[in-house]
Amino acid sequence: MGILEVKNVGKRFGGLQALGNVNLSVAENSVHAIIGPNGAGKSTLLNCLVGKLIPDTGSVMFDGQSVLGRAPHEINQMGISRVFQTPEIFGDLSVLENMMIPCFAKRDGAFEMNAITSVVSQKDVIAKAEAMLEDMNMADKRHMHAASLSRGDKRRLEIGMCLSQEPRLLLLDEPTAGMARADTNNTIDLLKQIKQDRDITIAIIEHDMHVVFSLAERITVLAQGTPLVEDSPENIKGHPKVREAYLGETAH
Amino acid sequence: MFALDKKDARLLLMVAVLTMLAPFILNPFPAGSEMAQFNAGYPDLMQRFVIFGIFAIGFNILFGLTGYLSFGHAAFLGVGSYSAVWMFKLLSMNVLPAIALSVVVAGLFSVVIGFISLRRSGIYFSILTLAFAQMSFALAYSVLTPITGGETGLQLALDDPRILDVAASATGNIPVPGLFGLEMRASTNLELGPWVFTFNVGYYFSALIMLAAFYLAIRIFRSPFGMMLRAIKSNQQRLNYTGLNARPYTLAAFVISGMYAGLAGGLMAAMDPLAGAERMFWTASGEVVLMTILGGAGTLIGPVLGAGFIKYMENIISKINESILHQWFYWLPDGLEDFVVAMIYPFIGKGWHLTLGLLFMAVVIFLPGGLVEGGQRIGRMFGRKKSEEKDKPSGKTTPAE
Amino acid sequence: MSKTDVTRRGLLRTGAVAGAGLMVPTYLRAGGHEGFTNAPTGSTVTLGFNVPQSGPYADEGADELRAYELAVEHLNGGGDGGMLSTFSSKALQGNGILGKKVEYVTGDTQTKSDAARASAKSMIEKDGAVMITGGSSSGVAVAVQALCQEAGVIFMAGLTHSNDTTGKDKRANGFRHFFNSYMSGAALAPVLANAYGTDRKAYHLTADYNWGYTTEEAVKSSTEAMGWETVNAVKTPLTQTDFSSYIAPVLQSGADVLVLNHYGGNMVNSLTNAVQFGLRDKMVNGKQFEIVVPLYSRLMAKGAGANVKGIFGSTNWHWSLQDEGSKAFVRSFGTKYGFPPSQAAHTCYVQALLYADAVERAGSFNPCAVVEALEGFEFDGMGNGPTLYRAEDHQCFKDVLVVKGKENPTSEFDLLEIVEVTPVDQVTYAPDHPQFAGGALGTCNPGA
Amino acid sequence: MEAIILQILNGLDKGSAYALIALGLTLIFGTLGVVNFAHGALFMMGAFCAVTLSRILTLSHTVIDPTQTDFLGNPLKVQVPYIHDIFGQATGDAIIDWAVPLSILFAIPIMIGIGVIMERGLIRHFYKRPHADQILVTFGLAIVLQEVIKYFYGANPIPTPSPEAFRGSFDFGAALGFDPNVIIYPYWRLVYFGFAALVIGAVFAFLQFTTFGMVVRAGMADRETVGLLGINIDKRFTIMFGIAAAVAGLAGVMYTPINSPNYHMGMDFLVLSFVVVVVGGMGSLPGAVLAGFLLGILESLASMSVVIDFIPGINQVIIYLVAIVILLTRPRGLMGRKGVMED
Repeated sequence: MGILEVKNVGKRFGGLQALGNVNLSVAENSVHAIIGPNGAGKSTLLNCLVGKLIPDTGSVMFDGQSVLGRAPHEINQMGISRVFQTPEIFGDLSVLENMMIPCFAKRDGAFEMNAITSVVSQKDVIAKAEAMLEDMNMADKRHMHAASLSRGDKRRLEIGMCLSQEPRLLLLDEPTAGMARADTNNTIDLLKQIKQDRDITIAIIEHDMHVVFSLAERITVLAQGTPLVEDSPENIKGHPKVREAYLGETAH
Repeated sequence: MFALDKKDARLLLMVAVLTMLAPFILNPFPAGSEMAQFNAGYPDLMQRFVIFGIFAIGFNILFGLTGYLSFGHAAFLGVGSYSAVWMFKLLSMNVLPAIALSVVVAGLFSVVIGFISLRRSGIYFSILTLAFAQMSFALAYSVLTPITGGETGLQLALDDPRILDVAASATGNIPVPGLFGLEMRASTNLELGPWVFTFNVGYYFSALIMLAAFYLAIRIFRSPFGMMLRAIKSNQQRLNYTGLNARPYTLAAFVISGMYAGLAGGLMAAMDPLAGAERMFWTASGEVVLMTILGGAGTLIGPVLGAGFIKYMENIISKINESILHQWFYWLPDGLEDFVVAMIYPFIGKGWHLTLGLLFMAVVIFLPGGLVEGGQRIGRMFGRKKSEEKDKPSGKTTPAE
Repeated sequence: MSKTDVTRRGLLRTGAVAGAGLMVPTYLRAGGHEGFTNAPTGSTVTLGFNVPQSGPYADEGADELRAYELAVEHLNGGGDGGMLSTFSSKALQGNGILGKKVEYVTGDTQTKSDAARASAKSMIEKDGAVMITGGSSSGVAVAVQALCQEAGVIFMAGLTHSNDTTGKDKRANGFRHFFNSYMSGAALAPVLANAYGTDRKAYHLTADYNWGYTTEEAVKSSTEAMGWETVNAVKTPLTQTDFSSYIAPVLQSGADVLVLNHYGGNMVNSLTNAVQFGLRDKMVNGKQFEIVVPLYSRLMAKGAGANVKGIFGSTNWHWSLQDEGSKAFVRSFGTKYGFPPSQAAHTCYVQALLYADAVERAGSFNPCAVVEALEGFEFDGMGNGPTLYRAEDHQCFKDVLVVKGKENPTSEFDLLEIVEVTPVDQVTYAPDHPQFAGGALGTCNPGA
Repeated sequence: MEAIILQILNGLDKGSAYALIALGLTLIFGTLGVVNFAHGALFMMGAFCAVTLSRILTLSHTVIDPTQTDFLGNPLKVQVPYIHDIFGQATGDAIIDWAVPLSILFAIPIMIGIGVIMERGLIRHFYKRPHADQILVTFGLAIVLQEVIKYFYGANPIPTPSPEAFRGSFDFGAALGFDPNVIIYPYWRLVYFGFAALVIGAVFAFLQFTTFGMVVRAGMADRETVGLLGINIDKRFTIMFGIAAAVAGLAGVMYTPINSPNYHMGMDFLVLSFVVVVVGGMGSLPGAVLAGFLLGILESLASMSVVIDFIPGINQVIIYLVAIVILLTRPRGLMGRKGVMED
């Protein structure tokens, strides 16, 4: 029984069957990659997991509870954090403030009207945020405007923000898309470090086979909205069906 | 001071000093001199400066922080005024219950309107708020005349019940609003040579309330709640995926700013006990939007400056007429005098709207951050190093003051 | 230098210089020497002219302002003296008021009660105005009148036609020279009965606010008294610009007269729309369909253009009146500005003179003295024949004009022709008439 | 029944004015992403094109008529239009009579010119600025434009009648077999409706069937991609702004006989047209047209006296009420696209 159980999930957009009949099980404390060619339904599946879309059929269970019909912030509160393809951070806020917001969310829940709380009672939150920035090697940038960070730093910040909520499942949507090789390798190292330091499950949707094979312990291949095969990286590499449907096309 | 950091405390202190000394600052010209036309230090205008300052400060809590552009905030101002006048009519001429009721009623209205309107965002939200305000105006002006006084506005009468107070004063007139016997309209003059300075009870009462409102706004801006609101403006998606629900925050901001508007409305009625429906017309809502943007949305002091700027234009420029111009330029040769007057004439008096429109355009073209940015540029010109302050480890980057 | 120049520039300049040394405006509740607000202490006295300068009534406001400037000129002894020579009271000498030179300040009411009060307040608090006058709508008049009552200055209403101004919202410090809804109805009804017969079915379109209500009520009750039947009365929003959906159903209702209880832009649009629908070409119940506009103004007639031809309405005054006062006024106004004055200009001019005269007769600027001098004051020579300022409600009683849109206008000002001058007796009512019920005058308030 | 037919007719006519203004507003918004608060002012400028032309046509010289006197008793000065001297009295009067339709020709180049100058001189600098700045600057411009018009033409409405031939009304009722005089409709309003339909059709056809239109539509959907194709989209957008200004201006020209134009007529329409655009859905041209007609018809139906008697004040608020209901049931208006102006 995995921490995330996807059963018979299907989703149609008008005439297009985006997801056929997806079954997926992500084991606790594993790194699970979902790969597939463009249009295979990876993003749709992800959106079904975080409450942005509601599937037409099937169920999505996280740690024994259904996530369907819950708002994104409620699913997040259950312990699922999401990293976006293009980093979604608070561009108008400073780096430190970016980090403080998830810390507040963790401390106060979905809504707290701490409207005139003084600087003093924020101290624990600031301390936690500062510590996380240290972990991310970003402490020196804490007063920068988040929008002015480099792409790689934005990604680190976003991952850090997700981690400071202490999630049980971290969803990464093509975390290295559009990155230079060096940044990509840094991100891989960061993710490896994270896995090493914490008890956390990571589900990763990725295009880049280098990233997938460096990180993943288990791989699901999605094609035309249905899972083609699920196996360990070693087996996937040599799988004939996968080669045919996916690896052949992308020439990796 | 007051649990504010140094920079904010300095700002608050500066505003406090300016408002307390306003009767001097706004009357720089000797009474009766040619330039006395530009004096703004008379009670009514000073009251308007601070009251519209409160209105704009409140509006900025919603618009400046969350980015939700309400186009119907004047409705709360109007509702506040009506509540206050009704309190004067029914209960007593003491301003405290009247103002309390206006804040409460405006708060209730904003809960309802906010709850519905905040289901949408962007321009759809703006139009929803506009629709509610326009409905309030249209109904108040027409079918609700028994409650609102309609065209002529809701006013006091000699036969009002006023159960805790007298119906008519000793001289047979309608009593005036006051604070435990201290009449809001009471003034004292200080004559220093040719200068005359007026100190008005109502102004100081409003100014103290404005300072409290301003202080509260600073606290809100600097609080975690304020940070959440800025986060909503910045990236609502990320906020949701951080386990936070934006709706209660925006609704809270909406209600707070609605209550500020109600407070402003109540104060307006306390200074001048008549509430007209035009207070709720869309142009009145547009005015507070313009005040905020003109001053600098999202900054603390900007909205107050914007409010002062527009009210000054409305009350001072509109009163300059042709004969005053001739008075100013009488020293020029006759032909030249007429020419100069003819050149300026379209921009003053009945042309004050034209000047206002041109200034809007000029400010937004040349000072994208509003008047506050203008102030900062001047500040930089004089070599004050702002960057130093920005880097101090206060734990926050604050929007420009 | 011509005399006009003296008043416009020279005097004001002198006033200002003198003011710098001597005159310090006394503020509300502050200058207690004379026992009333803004008691003039120097050689000048300041009046506040509060007229719409922006918004839809700006042109009317401009005309009011012209009249006030003319009045100030005449009061200070400039120009040809205008109505000073025809006015039955001879207290005014052309040397200002009580020997003090008249100065004035202007403000913009924007035709909004809030803005009007702000502007009036600044005149009282900043400029030391001892009297406020002007305005072009009842909402503004009522609001400013209440303010003046509180502040302890006199308010001489400009154009305000709603019954409420001297009805439920009357104030001791406020005076209205203009006529009102009731008088319009009372004057119009007999003329209408005469022209269109007593067996008519009327359809009212009414502006959905106080003035509209009182006008509808007045016209309805006086025409019904003549035997007319009211088929329907529909309220239209103030902000309406296209009245087609209100006018289209009129014919279906079986009505044969349409009464437009609209003013200003509303009236221009509704009348234009009604004519566009060809209502006036129709025959209903075997009778020619007719349109009536209870309150006319020349500026509205100008806005509606040819559509006003042959349409009945009432007006306070018209420049074609041939009495000596009107002729004198038209002459000085026309000479100075090149066109004849409007009824708003007339009322404002007269109000300024009446105030000055009352002060002169009372011997004091004290509002209570002025009120006493104006209450029950009978005068003549200001147009409209013998006139009474009634003490009970501060309403002027005088002849009312019934007019009709002229078929062949000779100029853009010659749009209305007088059909009948309704004598004052016919439009007089008891102070406690139901249309004016409620409210109390209170007592005069001198302020400080 | 007849009453309802009548009000639907009325609504179509009102709706065509709303639709025309909303169409121009949406063109500007959809192509340029600019919230143009000066659009109402463009409508007003169009109306004053008609006023100006009729002023030009009636430019007069003065002839003293000693048989009549003016208000001061002097001999009357009669104004004789120059056009009488040129074409003779009958033709001259006919030309003056047709001033409003003639103004269409006059207004098109002027309005396109105003639009292009506005876009090049002001609006283009605001593409990348926040919507709040766009609102402030265009609102400022709207005030300036209307004050300039007020300075030259005064605040009072100026009558601008339709040609003699279009006065009076057509009896639909009689034509359809109802009682006469029951469903009547002014000729000029029929002209207005037809004209609006024509303009709306022309705009759609232009966008649908010309390459220019296709590029603009592509630009509306994705500006960057079109820019990458090497197409100078900015120039086309300038022209679109000119066209939108002309559409607003023509709506104004043809509206003058319905309501005498005044300097603030643009502001009167501004709020309403924004409501129409938003109810239709930001950025959707068909939505704007549909919402225009829908609101026009509902407004007319709500002004029936039976309806007002049933719900007092409904005629005051109907448009806003409908807007609220539609926006709550359809998040992006009737036909709005996702992600447009939602943040």
